[in-house]
Amino acid sequence: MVVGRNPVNGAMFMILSLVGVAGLFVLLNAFFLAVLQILVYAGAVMVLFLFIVMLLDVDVVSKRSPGNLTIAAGTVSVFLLGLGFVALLDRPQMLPEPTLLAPERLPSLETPMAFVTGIQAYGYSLFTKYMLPFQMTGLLLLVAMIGIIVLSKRFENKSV
Amino acid sequence: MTLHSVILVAGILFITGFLGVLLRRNTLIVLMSVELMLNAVNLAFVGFSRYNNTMDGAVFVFFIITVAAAEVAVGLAILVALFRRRQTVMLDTINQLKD
Amino acid sequence: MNLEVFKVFAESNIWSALWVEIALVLLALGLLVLELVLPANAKRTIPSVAIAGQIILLVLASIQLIQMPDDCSGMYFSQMILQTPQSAIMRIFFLLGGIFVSYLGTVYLARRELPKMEFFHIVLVVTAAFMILVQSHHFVVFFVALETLTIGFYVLVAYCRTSSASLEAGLKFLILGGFSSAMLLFGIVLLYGVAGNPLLPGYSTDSMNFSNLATFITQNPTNPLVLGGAVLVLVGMAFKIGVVPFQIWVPDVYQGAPTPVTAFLAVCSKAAGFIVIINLLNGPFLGLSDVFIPLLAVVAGLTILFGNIAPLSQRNVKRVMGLSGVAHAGYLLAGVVAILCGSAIAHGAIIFYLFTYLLGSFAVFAVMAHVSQKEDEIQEIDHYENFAKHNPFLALALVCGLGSLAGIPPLAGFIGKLILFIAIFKAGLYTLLGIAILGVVISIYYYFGWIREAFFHIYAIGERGTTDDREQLVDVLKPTPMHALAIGVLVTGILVLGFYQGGLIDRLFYML
Amino acid sequence: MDAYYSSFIYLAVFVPLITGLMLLPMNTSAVNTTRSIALVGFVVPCIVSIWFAFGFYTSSASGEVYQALSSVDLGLEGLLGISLRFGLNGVSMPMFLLAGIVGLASGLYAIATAAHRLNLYLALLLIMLSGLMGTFASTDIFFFYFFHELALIPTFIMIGIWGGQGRRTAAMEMAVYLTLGAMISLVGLIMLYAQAPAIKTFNLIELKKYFQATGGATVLADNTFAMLLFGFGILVSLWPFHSWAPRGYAAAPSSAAMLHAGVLKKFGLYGLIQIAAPLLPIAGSQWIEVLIWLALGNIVVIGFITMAQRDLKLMVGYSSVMHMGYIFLGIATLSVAGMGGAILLMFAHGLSAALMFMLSTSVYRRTHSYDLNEMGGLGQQAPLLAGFFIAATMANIGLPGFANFWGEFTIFIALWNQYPWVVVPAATGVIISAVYGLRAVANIFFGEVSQSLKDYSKEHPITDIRLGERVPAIILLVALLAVGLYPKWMGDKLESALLKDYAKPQAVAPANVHVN
Amino acid sequence: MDWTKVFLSILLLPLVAALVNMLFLRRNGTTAALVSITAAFFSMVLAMIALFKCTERYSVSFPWLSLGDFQASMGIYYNPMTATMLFVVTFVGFLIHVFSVGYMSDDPAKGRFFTGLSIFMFSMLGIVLADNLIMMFVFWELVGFSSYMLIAHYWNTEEARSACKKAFIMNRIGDFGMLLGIAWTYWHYKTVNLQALEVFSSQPGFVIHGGIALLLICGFIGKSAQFPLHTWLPDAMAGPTPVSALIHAATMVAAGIYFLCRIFCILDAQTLEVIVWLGSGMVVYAGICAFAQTDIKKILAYSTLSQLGYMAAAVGLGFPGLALFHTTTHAFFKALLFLGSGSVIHACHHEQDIFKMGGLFKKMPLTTALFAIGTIALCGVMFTSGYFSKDAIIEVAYFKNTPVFILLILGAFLTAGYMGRLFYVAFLGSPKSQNSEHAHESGFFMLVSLVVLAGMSLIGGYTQGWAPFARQLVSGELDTVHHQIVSLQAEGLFSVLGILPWAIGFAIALLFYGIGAKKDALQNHLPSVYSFVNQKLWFDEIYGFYVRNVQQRFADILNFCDVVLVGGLLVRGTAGLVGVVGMMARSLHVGNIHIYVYWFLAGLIIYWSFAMGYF
Repeated sequence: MVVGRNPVNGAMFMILSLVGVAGLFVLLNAFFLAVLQILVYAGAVMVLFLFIVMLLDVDVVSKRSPGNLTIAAGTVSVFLLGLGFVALLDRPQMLPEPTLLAPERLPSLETPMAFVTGIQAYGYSLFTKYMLPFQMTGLLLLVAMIGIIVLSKRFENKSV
Repeated sequence: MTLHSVILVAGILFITGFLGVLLRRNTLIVLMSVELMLNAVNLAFVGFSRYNNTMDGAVFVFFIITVAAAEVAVGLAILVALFRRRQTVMLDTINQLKD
Repeated sequence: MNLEVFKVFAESNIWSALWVEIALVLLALGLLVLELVLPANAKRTIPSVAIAGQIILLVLASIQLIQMPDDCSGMYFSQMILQTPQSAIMRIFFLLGGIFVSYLGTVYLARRELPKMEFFHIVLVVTAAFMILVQSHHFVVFFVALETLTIGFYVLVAYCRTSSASLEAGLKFLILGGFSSAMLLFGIVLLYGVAGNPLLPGYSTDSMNFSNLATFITQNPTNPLVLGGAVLVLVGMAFKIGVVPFQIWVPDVYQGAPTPVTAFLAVCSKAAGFIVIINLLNGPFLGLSDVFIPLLAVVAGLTILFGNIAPLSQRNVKRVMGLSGVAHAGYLLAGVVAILCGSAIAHGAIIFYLFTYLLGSFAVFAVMAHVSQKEDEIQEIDHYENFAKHNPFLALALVCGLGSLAGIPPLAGFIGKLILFIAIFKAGLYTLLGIAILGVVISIYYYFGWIREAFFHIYAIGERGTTDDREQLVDVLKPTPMHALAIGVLVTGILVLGFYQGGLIDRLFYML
Repeated sequence: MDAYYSSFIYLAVFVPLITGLMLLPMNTSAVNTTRSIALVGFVVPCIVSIWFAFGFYTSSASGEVYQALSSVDLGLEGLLGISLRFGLNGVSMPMFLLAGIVGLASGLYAIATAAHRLNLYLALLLIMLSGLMGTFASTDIFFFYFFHELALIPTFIMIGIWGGQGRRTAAMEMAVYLTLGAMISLVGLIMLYAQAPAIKTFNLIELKKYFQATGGATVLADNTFAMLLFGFGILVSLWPFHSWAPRGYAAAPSSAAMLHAGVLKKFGLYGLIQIAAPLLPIAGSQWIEVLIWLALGNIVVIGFITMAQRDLKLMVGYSSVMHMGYIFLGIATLSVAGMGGAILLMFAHGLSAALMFMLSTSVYRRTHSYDLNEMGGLGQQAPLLAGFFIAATMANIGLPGFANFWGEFTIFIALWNQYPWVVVPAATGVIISAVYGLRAVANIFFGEVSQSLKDYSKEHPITDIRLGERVPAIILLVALLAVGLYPKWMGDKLESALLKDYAKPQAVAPANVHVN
Repeated sequence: MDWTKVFLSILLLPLVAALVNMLFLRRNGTTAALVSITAAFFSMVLAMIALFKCTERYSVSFPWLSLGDFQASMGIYYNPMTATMLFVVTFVGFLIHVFSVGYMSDDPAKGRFFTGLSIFMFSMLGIVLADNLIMMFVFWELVGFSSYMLIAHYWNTEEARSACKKAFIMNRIGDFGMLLGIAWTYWHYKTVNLQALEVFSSQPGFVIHGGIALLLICGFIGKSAQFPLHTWLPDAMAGPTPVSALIHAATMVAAGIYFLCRIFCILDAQTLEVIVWLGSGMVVYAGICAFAQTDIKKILAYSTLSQLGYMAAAVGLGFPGLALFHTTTHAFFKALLFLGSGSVIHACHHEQDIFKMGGLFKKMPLTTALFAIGTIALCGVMFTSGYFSKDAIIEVAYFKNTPVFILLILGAFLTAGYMGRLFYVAFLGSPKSQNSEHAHESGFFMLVSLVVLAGMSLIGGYTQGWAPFARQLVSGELDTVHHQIVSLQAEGLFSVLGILPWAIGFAIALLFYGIGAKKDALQNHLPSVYSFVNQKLWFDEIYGFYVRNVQQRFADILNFCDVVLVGGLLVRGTAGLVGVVGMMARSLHVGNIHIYVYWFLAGLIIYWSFAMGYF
């Protein structure tokens, strides 16, 4: 999606990678998140993207390929970022591999916040420990919604 | 599958997204690239959450997904409004404000 | 399964601790309701309701602050919220900011055919988010609060949807903001991962909590993941406060955004960013001070220089304000370095400076809001020609505001700079202080150039000069009595704080 | 009693400020009300300062004792040891008096002008005056600086609004340059504060005690003195940091120039005498050589430059820069005599510079020109103006009878004891100032009426000096003569105050030996 | 009698008069004149009382300023010198006041004039009474100022405009040296009190410092218009005639001599040598220059220079008393001559060229007679006052220094020559212009003072008649001279020399110029010599060249450097440089998000490298 020219193709590849990530979530026993990933990202967000791509008419999009300078800059950037990233992980003793325990389905009394696979656990934490951020998320969505209304709705010249 | 490999994949995804923002001229794809970066973070969170055996990372992913969706929605709204005025989504041409 | 364990979490959710924030949100929701139920001709009272509500809250919060014992601090919401005197003071700060932004909004919206109630709604929510942000003690709350206000700002910056400049600024802010959020998050995830790793010393199960993180980092200061995570978090915050080299977006966005939003960004967003940076650097990242002190010192110096040199040839006042805001961020960052170097008064100095910055900036932005034309983004210094002659009151506010920003006695900004510079000096950061002084001197040029434009065209007493009696270039909105009151409050605040700092200083320096 | 007295200092400092602020919203057309309010603001500090001076100089107390001490915490006492502290001793009293007198003179001169927006003009002048009174009455080094800035800012604005040719650039240059100087000296003051961590105060009296007890020889002391020296140096137009001064003064409206050149500029010198030198004597002595060279630059280089000026106001501006050199030399002796001479000269120069600036504006009003080569013969139409101008010139070039003489003479004598070779170039200034001063007098007033003046006076009949110009001139001249004729009344308290700060060297044989 | 009060009254009366005139009587010239004259009169009376009654040295001192080790005081030191000079100054001054009433009767600025006269009297009396060098310097400068004001009296003329400036600046140059000398004295001898210096210098082991002496005499050179600062004096004739009389005759230039006498105890041998040569050189130089002058006052001015040379020579030869003696007599006859010339000028409607006068003896016989008395006294004709004083000096030179002796004799000859020329041309013959045609005898006020002065010119030289206290000044030295001459057996020589120079001088002048000549004979017959003499050794030209081409150019260059280098390059250049950097910084904001993202990338890398310690 990064090198392709057509935004529709880009969006398709994007969906592909999102699904891939969802797969990884499954491998990591985070089933609920995998579902969420598919539903929200692939289902909602990417549809929105595609809708907008269509709405804005793909034809307008220029077919120019990136200039040499851009490619060079990109190469250098990749190199540098890769270098930095490798520096993060090049000393394994700094990030030892923990023993992977088989996850429970539901939280236990001793370790309420240990990793579990059950969906209920998300509910429990969201409504107890993460109550405040959860409520704020609602507020965030409200703001986003109002913002989108402000930006998109056709106002008549009468209010306030 | 080791923790390192998960983080490595997340890192690669992150850098890919980074590159997308750096190189692509189409605003839509740039926005997608940002989403990709957020996804990389999500992956890393889940990985750490799983290996560290704590739930918090997984719950955080929930918030990130929400935020990302809201951000995309607002971004697209702005983009559409801007497209109505300028008839373009190319970042190179969105440079009226400068100097 | 036993849900009792989660009761422990639920019991720490003491909502009354966040009464100001909740009240703000309720006020915001109330506005939505009012918009629905009020008849069309009564809707003009909505801004007044918003402002009045905030003023009431301000009074209540001030009473609470005054009655607050010196050593009060408490953790709520599973140790996600840390309330300290600082957060109480910052509540006042953000409420003030919210009030003045609302006031600027009424000025701004008076000339434009834009949705009105939504502006105040978003401002209120964002204000609440600011408050929570500076109280957050956990990366989850931190991130959600940050994103709430960021998304609010995306909307606000692009609020003037009839103007392509506003939309462009919104888009730029959104892309760069999302981009920096991603980096911030990547930093958070690295810290989360490494600090929760059970094989490392000092690990914890709730590794996104700042206290736990601090414990971990002091034990693993050289871990590259810790460093990488901290740097990425710092980068994310550096974008918010606009320090070199993440200052580059500032003028564009400030220029395109509606004037009240520019003020909001410049003052409250920056203040929140700095409080967060202090919270982080003075909390979880304390173990990395050896790394961050030189880094931040260099960054602060560069920021001061850039912020002061770049506006020299700038004619657009909104860009000038943006760039000068970068310079102020530099001074503040130098203060942050002073905190890390162990200066006892630096923390209070920064907050005091923020208050003076608030007063000065809003005074200037208030004048700008009155001057701003249909096309808000092209407000040039030339528009201020003959300004003092036609609008003496606004000109006075302009002088006070700019003078305070420039740090000229007897205005508030001077005292702010003084205390900050003493803190920097006492921390032993002599070079940084030298740069800061140089920056102040350079800044005189553009601040004074603006004043010159506003004042120096108008009179001459016949000593070699001729009377220059030109008309003003632009049509300036005359302040209504309420607007005049607000500007008067700002000017009085600037003057009084320049002479008398009693109450505020006591609160700031003996409670922190 | 002190509380009672000190309340009058507040009166002197804040009455101008309050009246100034009152004038701001005044209606432009209410000229008479404006003038009467402003008059109160100008007269009160002058009366207070004269009354104080009278009480001070007739009292038997030693000059080193601060009188009318008071202190008000404005919020920074606990944090930084900053309070609004006022008090006057033998060193500050002359400056306080100077501020009062020049303030009144410039105020009266301003009241009599027909400036546009007179209320704003007078308001700024009053704020400036308030700053001046505060600067010299402060015994807190922070407020000392604070009031200076309070006085400085209106100067820029006044130059910018009511100034003459090139006012915009001049105001800008002055603003940036002087801010640089002020900031450097602020850092110097902060450094002083930081060197006395045990007492943590900006109180000058406490700091003096502390530094004199500890010797003040820390690692920072050297740099601190340098900061103060160059910071103050810029503010006082020490060569080669002077370039703001002539251009600024040339563009400044007369009253602002009077107050700035006359009084405000003395801030830096006063700071060196009252703060830098007594607190950091050892560091001070290390910088003396530099100071002497630069001060000689002021006298000789600027002296010659003054000679080259063909514009009256530029000439007056440069000459005021030149005379700073003497004062710096007096300070460089670090002795009671040199410092005393410096204070006397500061007092005298304040009055005479103000007079020169005022009168050159009066000349301009009659000739509409500052070009010395175009003028001539004005004395025939305006003999009184000529008389005042000659008196001012004579005061400026140090004629005995005017206070300037005692300042310069004392400085030369004091300097000879330590640096005899310096006196030679320094004293050439006596000739140089005579050359340009008298040339100006000759070109403006003597000789035949010049062609351009003839042409101009055809349309604008030339009148002699009016009451509004005469009264301030007389006030200034009387003050100059009062010290010039009998300097002892001021000198005694000055001496005892300075003896406290500067250890007394071996006394020479008494000058008057009775043999009969 | 409380002498302090007396001396203070002498000093302050003119000051009070000046203040009253300046403040209240600017427009009322006649009253102002009355006030000034009254003050001068009472000063004179008191001075006379002091002269006869106060027969002891008297000193009193008041501290005036004390700052650490700088102590200045004001005081009075009264000794024979003071007594004599007090009398001379007040007496001649008073007469000049009286004369001025007549002379200035039609001047509109009479008030200003009399104010100036009174200030001048005050300053001069201050010098005379001063008991220390600082006080002397104070009044020294004041004298310079008042002469400036008086010379500038006709301030609408171009001559006055430059002359007053020149006088003041020349004096300042002298004062510059004097100032340094005083500072050096202060620290070297630890006192500037004259009496203390006298006491110290008489103590054994006291070494006079030559440098100090040399610096101090600079003041004398400036004030007494000696080489090389003499050029101001002839120019100063631009002032009204009474002023010239006051400055030249009685007081100002004599102040220099008086100063030398007061500090005689700290003048060392080399300095005295310098003074001798300065003085005797001036005697001849000024005498020659006088021949080329046609302006009656300028001739007298040069004559004054020449006479000052005599006095300086006397001091230099070690006889300050004689110098003061000559100063006294010179005051009388030179005042007479100047006032006489003033009377003439007044009569001739301000015509000053002697070649346009002529025949005045018919129109104004009394003035002519009085002028003649002045002339013979100046030339040292037997039994006039000038004879005694001048001859005594020449006698001293005879046994002390032969070359000086020759110069002084030559000077006496030249004096007679130019004075003869003046008298023959201006007073004898027939009128040569309208102005002299209509000349008339002067009024009462002018004549009365002329008469008194003429009397003093005739009898002033008889020291036997002087008050005993004042006579102490000269009697001792006169005796010494007399003894020396007797021991050298040169009385015969001097009875001849007392006549020869002036007789030859008058004769040659008569032969060369003739009676009532219309043209300058020297100019006609020996134009090259005349023009050489007229150039006065090019001093004015050299100074003019220096001022215009050296000093002013230097000043212009410095000004240029200041404006271009310091103000321009250094200050505005820095500002401009910062501005350019600012424009560059401004241009970084290209508006393209991609570029901004690169900034972020760079920032990330920089921060990261910093954190990893790569920097």
